[in-house]
Amino acid sequence: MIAELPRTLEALLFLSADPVPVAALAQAAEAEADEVRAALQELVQHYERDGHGLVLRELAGGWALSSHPDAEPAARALLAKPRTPPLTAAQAETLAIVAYLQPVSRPEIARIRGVSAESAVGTLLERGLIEESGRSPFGAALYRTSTLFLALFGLRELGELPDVAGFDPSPEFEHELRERLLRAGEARGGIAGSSNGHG
Amino acid sequence: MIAELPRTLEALLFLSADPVPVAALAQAAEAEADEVRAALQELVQHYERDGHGLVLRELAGGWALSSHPDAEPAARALLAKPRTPPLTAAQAETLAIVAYLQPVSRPEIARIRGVSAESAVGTLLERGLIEESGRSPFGAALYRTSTLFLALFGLRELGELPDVAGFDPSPEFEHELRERLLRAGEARGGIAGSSNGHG
Amino acid sequence: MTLQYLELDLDVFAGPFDLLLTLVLREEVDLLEVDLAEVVIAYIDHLDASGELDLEAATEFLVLIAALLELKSRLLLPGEEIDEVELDPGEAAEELLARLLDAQRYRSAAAHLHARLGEESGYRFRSAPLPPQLRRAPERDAVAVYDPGLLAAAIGHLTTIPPPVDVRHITVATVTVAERLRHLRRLLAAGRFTFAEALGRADRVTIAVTLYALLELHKQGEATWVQDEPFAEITVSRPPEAEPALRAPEAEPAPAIRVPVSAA
Repeated sequence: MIAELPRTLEALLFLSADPVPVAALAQAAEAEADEVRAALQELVQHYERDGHGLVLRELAGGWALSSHPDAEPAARALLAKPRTPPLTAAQAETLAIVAYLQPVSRPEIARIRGVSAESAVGTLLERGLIEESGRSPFGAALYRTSTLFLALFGLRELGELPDVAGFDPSPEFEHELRERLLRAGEARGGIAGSSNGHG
Repeated sequence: MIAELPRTLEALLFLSADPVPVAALAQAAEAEADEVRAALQELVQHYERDGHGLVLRELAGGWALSSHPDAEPAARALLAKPRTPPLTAAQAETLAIVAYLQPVSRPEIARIRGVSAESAVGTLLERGLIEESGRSPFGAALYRTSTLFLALFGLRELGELPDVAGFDPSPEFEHELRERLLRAGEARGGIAGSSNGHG
Repeated sequence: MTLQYLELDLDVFAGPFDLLLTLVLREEVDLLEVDLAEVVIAYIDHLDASGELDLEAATEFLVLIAALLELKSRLLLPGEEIDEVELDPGEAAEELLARLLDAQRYRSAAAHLHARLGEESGYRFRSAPLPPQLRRAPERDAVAVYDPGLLAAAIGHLTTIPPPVDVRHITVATVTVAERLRHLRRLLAAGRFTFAEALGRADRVTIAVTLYALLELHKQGEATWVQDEPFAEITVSRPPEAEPALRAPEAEPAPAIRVPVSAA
């Protein structure tokens, strides 16, 4: 029989989409942090002993309930929809920038595109087409394409990326491409700025 | 110790935002519907016996996990909002009319309530408790209750709503209302008579 | 004869026509049950029998029977019109009572739903996005669904430095009346000219500003013009007296026009 505190914590973690810090749990359940920690351990043990389909874990931001990895095939069958809808223009541009210039940071993507890349980067990360790859000297996250990206584009390696349309490949291909993209991006950004000025 | 099928089902229901029909669970878990039903019963009993903070119920044509009501004060403290804001009187009346007479049009709702139903219908649509369900022969939108309605009101199906005849006004109420109307009618008749006399 | 002598023998009424009218208006005879065609036939028979046509009586009959027809058709029409039919107090009360009872029934049902929602409020459902691994296509069985050419095209598009934006259409504010005045005075100095010559291939706003400038010249007495017919060519010349004057011309003063386009 589960005691009242772990039972309450189970309900709270069930309802929380993100990990919950012990302090927040303690406050909500009107208990001491130590009591909460002990109760969470009790729950962890209960789940393991009884062989539940849920797992209770301590993550970076606190404690979180998740489904057991064993259930993933069934979960995929029930819930996973094909996550390969056609790419929007913004997503295609962002993905192309990452693919040809990787690793590349978000501010650089924004400079090249002339508009913010927040939403497109988020979607591409979520779909697993791009992934983080360290930090730039200025601390910005750098992105590269994933192996899933190669699979979904039918590429064996990045070297198979097609030549840039309307661009003459040269020995300093990448450097030149980056320069060219930034110049074009700034030109576009400039237009946006001047038309804003008139508007 | 929980068997494999109920453990898988537990994980599936944890991940699902909406009630999941037995057939969908069976397909995802590669099991027979009867096996799924038995496994769900096993889980229900396990939760009760061990005093979990979760409740497994059959709702809105499927099965759904929810937090135990005992944890509601803590949940409210953590999440800082009630699960569903209460309904206003106008919204509750409109919802009752839709629930019992569905599909029903806005003018019909207004006729029964004696006042316009614009705002209440709009709010109920926004909250997802009712939804459009085709058009009347005169082109008016028809409304019915949604799956969310069933889930939030703890109903497996519409048939679980109490018989509407149970809400018939008492004979005393009817008698009193009739008396009131007649008195009002006589008063009006008197006024009409005197104004005719002047005309 | 007058209509009061028109005797009727109908299914629902037997007696003189004017009595029928009275009874219908008092709602003691249901108009819906009166066959108005029979009334008309009776009237025609009556005319035949009397052998004379009293115009005044005939007119009165037509007016009355038309009113009855209209009244009856309104009673027969469904829908909104029915609301205008006056129910007798008893019927009205019954109708109202039925509606109030119906409303009361759903008010009680609403109270039940309200209570039920309250009881259920402790059962909260989880609402969280799917874990990331379930939001992606599984790598194991990922197949090529995208065309790499898409990336090449996107990057190609991004490398294109856009042409400088044509902003001529928004620089019209730089055409000033002062400038156009100078232009026109230069032309005047060389003699007469046509308005079309003064414009050349100017855009619409320049045309408008030039016209303002021309009117201004007329106002100052520096120019006059001739146009033979509407839309014909306008020939501009110095006025006959051609004094380089600041005086206002006596004849036909041109309307004073405030030029919004940076004349200052």
